[in-house]
Amino acid sequence: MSDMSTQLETASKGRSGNPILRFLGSYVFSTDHKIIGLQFLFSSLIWFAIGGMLALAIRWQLAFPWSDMPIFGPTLFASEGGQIPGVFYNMLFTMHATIMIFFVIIPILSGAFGNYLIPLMIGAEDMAFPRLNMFSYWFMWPAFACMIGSFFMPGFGPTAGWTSYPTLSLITGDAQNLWILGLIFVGISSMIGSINYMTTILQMRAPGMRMFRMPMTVWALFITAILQAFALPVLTAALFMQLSDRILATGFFAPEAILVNDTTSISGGGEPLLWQHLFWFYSHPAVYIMILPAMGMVSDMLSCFARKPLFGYRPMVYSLTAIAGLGFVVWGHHMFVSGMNRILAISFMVSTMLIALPSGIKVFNWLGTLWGGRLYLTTPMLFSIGFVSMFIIGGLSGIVMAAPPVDIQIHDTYFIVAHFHYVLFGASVLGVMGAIYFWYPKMFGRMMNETMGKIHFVLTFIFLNGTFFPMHFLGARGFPRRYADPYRFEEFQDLLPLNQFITLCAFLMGAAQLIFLVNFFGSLFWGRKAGRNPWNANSLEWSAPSPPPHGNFDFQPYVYRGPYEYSHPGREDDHWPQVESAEAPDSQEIPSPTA
Amino acid sequence: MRHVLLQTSRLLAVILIPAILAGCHSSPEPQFRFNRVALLKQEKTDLSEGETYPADYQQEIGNVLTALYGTPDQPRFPFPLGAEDPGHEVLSLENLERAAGPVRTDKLGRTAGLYRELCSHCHGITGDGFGGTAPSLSPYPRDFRLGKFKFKSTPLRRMPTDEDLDRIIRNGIPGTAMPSFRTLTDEEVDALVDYVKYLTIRGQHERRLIAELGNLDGEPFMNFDLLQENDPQGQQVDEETQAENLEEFQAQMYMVVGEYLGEDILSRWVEPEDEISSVEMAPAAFRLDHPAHSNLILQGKSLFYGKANCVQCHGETGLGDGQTTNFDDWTNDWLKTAGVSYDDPASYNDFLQAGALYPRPIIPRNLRIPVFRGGNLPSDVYRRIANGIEGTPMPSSPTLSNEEIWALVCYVKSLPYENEGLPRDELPVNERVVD
Amino acid sequence: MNRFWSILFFLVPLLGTGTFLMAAWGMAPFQGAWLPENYSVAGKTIDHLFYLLCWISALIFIGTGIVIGWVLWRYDHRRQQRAHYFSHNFKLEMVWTIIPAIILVFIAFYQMNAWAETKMIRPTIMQNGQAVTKPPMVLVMAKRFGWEFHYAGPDGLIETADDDYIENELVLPIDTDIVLQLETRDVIHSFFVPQLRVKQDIVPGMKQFMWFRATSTAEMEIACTELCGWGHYTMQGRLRLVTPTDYQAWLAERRQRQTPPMNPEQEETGTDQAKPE
Amino acid sequence: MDTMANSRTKPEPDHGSHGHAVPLVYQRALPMSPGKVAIWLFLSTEIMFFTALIGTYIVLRFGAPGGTWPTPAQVGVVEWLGALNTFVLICSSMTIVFAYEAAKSDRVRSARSWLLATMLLGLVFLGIKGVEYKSKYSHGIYPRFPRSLMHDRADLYFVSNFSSQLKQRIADEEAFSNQSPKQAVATLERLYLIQTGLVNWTEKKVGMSDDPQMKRLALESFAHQIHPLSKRPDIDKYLADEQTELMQEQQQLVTQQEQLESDLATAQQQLATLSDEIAQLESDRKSLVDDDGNFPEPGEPEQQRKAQLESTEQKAKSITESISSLNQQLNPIQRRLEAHSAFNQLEKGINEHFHLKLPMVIPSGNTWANTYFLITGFHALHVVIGIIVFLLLLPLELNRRRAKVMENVGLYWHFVDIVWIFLFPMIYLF
Repeated sequence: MSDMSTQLETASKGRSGNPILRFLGSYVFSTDHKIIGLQFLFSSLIWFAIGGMLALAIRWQLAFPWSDMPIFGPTLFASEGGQIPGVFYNMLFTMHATIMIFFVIIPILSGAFGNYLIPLMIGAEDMAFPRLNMFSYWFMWPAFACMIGSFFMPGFGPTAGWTSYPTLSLITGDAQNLWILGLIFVGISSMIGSINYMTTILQMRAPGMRMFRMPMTVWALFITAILQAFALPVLTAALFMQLSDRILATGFFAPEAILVNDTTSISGGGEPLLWQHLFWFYSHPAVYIMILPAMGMVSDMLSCFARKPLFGYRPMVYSLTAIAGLGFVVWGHHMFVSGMNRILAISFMVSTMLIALPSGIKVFNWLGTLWGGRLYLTTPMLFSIGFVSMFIIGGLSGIVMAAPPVDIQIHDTYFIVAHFHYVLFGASVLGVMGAIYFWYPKMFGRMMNETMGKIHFVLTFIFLNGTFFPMHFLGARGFPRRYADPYRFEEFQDLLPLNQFITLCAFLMGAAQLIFLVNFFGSLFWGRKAGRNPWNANSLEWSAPSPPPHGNFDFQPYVYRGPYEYSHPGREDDHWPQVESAEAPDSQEIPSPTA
Repeated sequence: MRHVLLQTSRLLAVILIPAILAGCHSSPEPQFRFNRVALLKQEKTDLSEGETYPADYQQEIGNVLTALYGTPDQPRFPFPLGAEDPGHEVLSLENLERAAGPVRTDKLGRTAGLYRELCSHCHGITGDGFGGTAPSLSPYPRDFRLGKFKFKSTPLRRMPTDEDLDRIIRNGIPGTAMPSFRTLTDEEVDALVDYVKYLTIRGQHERRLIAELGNLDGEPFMNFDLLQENDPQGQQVDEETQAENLEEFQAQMYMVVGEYLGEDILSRWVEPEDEISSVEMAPAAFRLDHPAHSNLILQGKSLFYGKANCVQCHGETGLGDGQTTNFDDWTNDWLKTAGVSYDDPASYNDFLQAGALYPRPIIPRNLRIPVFRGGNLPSDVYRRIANGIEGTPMPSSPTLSNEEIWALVCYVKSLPYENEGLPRDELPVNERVVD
Repeated sequence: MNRFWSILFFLVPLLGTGTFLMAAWGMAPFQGAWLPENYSVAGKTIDHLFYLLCWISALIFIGTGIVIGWVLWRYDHRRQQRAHYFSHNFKLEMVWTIIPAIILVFIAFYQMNAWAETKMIRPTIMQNGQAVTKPPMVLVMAKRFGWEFHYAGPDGLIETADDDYIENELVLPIDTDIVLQLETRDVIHSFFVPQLRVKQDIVPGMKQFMWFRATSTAEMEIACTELCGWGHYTMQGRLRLVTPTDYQAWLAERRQRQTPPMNPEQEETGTDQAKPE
Repeated sequence: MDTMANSRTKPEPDHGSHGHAVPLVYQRALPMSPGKVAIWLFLSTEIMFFTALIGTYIVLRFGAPGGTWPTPAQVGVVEWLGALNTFVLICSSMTIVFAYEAAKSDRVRSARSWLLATMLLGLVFLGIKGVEYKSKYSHGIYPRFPRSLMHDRADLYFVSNFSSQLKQRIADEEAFSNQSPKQAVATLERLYLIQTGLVNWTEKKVGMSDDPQMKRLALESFAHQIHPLSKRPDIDKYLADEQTELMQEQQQLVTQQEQLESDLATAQQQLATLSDEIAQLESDRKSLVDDDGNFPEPGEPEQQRKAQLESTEQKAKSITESISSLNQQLNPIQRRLEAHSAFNQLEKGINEHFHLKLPMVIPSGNTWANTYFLITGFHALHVVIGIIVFLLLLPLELNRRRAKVMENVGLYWHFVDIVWIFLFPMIYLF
């Protein structure tokens, strides 16, 4: 921590005497990939808290419908006895999803860890375009402003769901415009970022760092960047069209005339289903954008703490690629009952079944990595194993839903909610948590508290299952999602106690995150000092100082081997850093600096 | 870095701690909203420009109403004549309690707090049509306080029957945001009907009190101080004065409850069933299979364009585009009476501030869509034509004969399915059949 | 401590499968939290598929769970002196690629018939010795926030002047191929009856058809499962499945009501369309 | 091969001094500068962006109802202008290559002039685009809130919207005519004629008629008169038939009217004579005043005449009534006939002939306009961005060192060109 600030202060010394300008230069408008990564990390964690609060509000309403809601009730609806209106509930889940997806998971994975880790792991001093990198963070701020602003628009915010299906999204309040603008800004930010990542990974690897010597994290981030770069423009185009439908009444997504309460709102000649296709063409790959980097980081952590090479490194890379490739042709499985051509549904079903295959291979390879290892169950390791375990559940329920006839019953019910929360929270967020525990010493030069970390893990793990597992049963029963008050339906009334149990677990899970908060900020000051390589890991970043100075490396890194040479039989040490030379580096691979 | 973090955490603490503290106490008990629009309108009629009634007048009306009607959580009803009061036929306290109050989630069969659960989102806790969702709805939710109901079986300016309210709750109003609550039990619907009537009567009474403000001369409607045993100086009042005070109080109460409420408002709510307008016998040609059926439609058509002059509002096309500048009575109530013009939003800004909804013209029904707000049975349509629709420009039609009305019913019901002149397969643009 | 983690992770498949079985058998506290009772012919196939997938999933789930638990138990750093150094095993990888592939292909093909029957092959009737698709019986008009069910009048066709519509109440005969035509007035809605295992989104500008065959009389609720606005949760309809004779009687009664009073005795005060049966 | 070392040595202004002593060396996957890699990647994301837009166009075009899609002529698209634009862009692609080559060989001035030429060609492209947009705008073909001028079908909703917009226009025009009456009168007259002779007539016709074929022809002929899309013999025939029929009817009515008027004249004459006679009789009677000042009772003839007078008055009144009702019948017919003679012969339709900008019918016209403006608009935006980049480059020394930037900009410009080469046939030719 203090190491870092001194480093950075020396780095910026002499440029400007004004301390405010110096501060702005080094922390706010910094072009250093590490500072940008941390900026992404902190803003995502703040949004995580906001998104979590929204989730708890949703759970409150489902457990105690229309009762006095804490915080929101007395501050916003005191005259209604603290009872929220139905439209507010729609805002809650819309914003929960939007925030969690576009402001938490995607930025924390590719923004925070992508920025922080890519140059360090491939032995570069910074990103290929540091200033572009800064812009990619600062393009998030208009998006933040739009999202925050949308809360204050009439109707409390956008209420059309994160999928924003027309024609509903064309007739909801003006907050929707801000929502769309916000996502367009996120899109620009992600596009700039992903081009930067791809260029950096392709062109700025340390000598000897062949593509197949890159850690899985870098591979995953690379493929994520490809996914983003190719899928996001489609969403951006669709968002522009929706915006023009709303503002100019063009009607790309509206059929001839929509009558809402007898008032003609929009004219068109368009296709509501077209939006769904364009949206899911991005948003299904987005699902992989939200999980692949976590997969990569988990692979690294598992291998490191099992003190054992990653099982099947190349198949892991190929399966990542396969997931990404197939990810572009499975979007239709979100639309089995949408009225889409029903023969097309079959092809989407087949491709969805296919995508289960590489996911399965990854799971088996992780198990293979653990098998025969020497396991150190540190907090990051526990989170990683938790990731694998939760990903199995999420993946299996995914297969159930990929069958169109079964999907008829469980589409848009809590089964879906359970499924994607297992993948996004159970897997991605656990992976992110593990990664924070793992790379924290590198980021701040201090270790996080292990005991608190383990308590945090076990509580999160238990309550996460308590929260999301029962949702499978609700879904099988047909309990619809996005209902402010499902108990108006006689057939769902007996599910209230189960929902109250889920809500209890959700609140406890939320409370468990406070431990993480204390641990995170406390360790900044009181954490044990970490050396360069506290985990005895192999990859390049652990050879740099903790925290790394501006420019990352105090030596020219040459890479001699892959990142997973743990417990090599020919070596006493159980790790073998990529930079540690045993013989002279392969001269072919290292271009001369002067050529 | 440390400095930044400390700053940030302080900032977070400043933001979060009040929020958490605010979240820890629960919301205060909700209160009925005062009808400030009516007061403002009264001020504009009674007083000269810029003058207002003193604030304690509003307080006074609030006190009287709370004393008589209780609060949203604990409703009361002032039966002026005690047990024999005809008001008992209008509504029962038992039903009010079932519908009022916060939603009870402890029990599964939530039979209490129905109004708050189902209705107040749109109609508001006060029944003033100003719930949270109201501004985004078109048409606006009904403001009960005027005591006007559109779709009923009684003629204009009569109160609806319980049956009518019951039907609206169960069927909803097609073409509006009013949903159908078909799955409620009979008791629940009864409770809601009574609660709607309670809110209506309370609102009518409130409007009446506001209208009487000009006659007050600073005297309270009901001086509750008269009931005190001590005078304002804290001295015991002698018995004689107490008796006088009591008498005076009773006189005040007689005026407010007996006259304003009992005679002027409540009496109209008793037995509205007696007023139900009859639906006369239909001609035999009304049957679809009758050979003269198409003639009846033709007759309806010529009436539509001719004698009945439906085209004036519903338009030559029947699309409801004849006139688009009228307002309904709920808007006219303040828009017209206070002499404000619609074209100039600045002129009624004070009304909007007081809680009036932005005025929207009332659009005549598009008759080419098979949506009938007051019900689609022939007898429903018959009543709409014969009785008109309360609170809207739709007039009653005393000049039309029974057969003519039936002919119109016949024509209006056939209009949505009338071929507009294009072959059927070409009709709905962009409509693709999936099978 | 490793034992603790080992047991914790082993509990995941154990409790997971356990609760699934409890829910399937309707044991407390999960009574009722499972597939609702099925009332349609196609529903049987769907349920069968669901159970099959659940069983396959459970097997994989337990298998992987056991492996995780065992690994944590056995390969603790205090028991294991040094990790085994191996980075791949071609045969093993082929096995765990090919076997899941076979299972997935099996699943893919196994369900195609069910999909075709529920969503692609519309019931037919014989007309002039030719099989033609059955015309829809009821036009379901979805709107914010409710359902209109337009029944064909005496002419037997929907979308004609003699149509009769009811808000939020659908009555259908059992043991008959029922075809519904779905349309919406404003935004996307979705017609969902859990007990019949039917769901179909209704998109503006499109006509959708849905068909099923109910097996026994019952009363159930219709839900909308595509977000349609602030009152999404209020789109509650009632579906009554009755015997064909009752259905005919009910239809006749509806038609009776559509006919206005033709003589003074028949006249009724107010519309009693609203009265519950 | 010039390596990263090259770009290393150039200090980044934001970097400041580095924490390490040696500049790092890298190995590259591709033999080009990171900038070029990035521009290629950026262009591939752009391809996805335009794929989405073009995909939308394809879906909406081939999903249009009944295969309707406006021909270029119907929406005023001029093929040769598009072809010219294509030529301009291809030329500009060439000039940017010349500029790059010049910069690479350090011919700074030549590079600058080629770049300037490219920029000018870009501006020419935008200019032509602007001319095209303007012609669309002046024809009323553009997305507009809340409803476009274009309707997809000639139906009652079209008539209704037309009517309300016409009313608005008349109100505006009336307000305007108070200021400068002379100019407005002719327009106003025309608008009144459209209102009575076309809109009200069609509304009534469609509302009252029972023959679906008739209704359809009435609606279509109305739309045709406003904005004809192609030659329609059936409509011409319908209009001609209607005209002859109406003329006959008018003739009949006029004869009837004349008859009635002559009747009225007779009646009035009768009335005059009768009242004269009555007056005569009365004065006669009054001359017979007796001593008490009483007149005698009116005699039989006088009473008879008075009754006659009354009945004749009744008759005259009824005749007047029927005349006025006849007038009411006659009036719309006359207006309709006036409209016929005023508007039937217009080749381009009322809208264009009088520059009225009233609603018109172009099947799938809305969707066409939406996609057209969306796609060409985004393409034009890319051209604008390119021109801005050229503007930024122009003041710089375009030497060998800047050739790399020139190359990247050139790649971008080629991409913009290629997109247009896809768009041109898509929009102008097919």
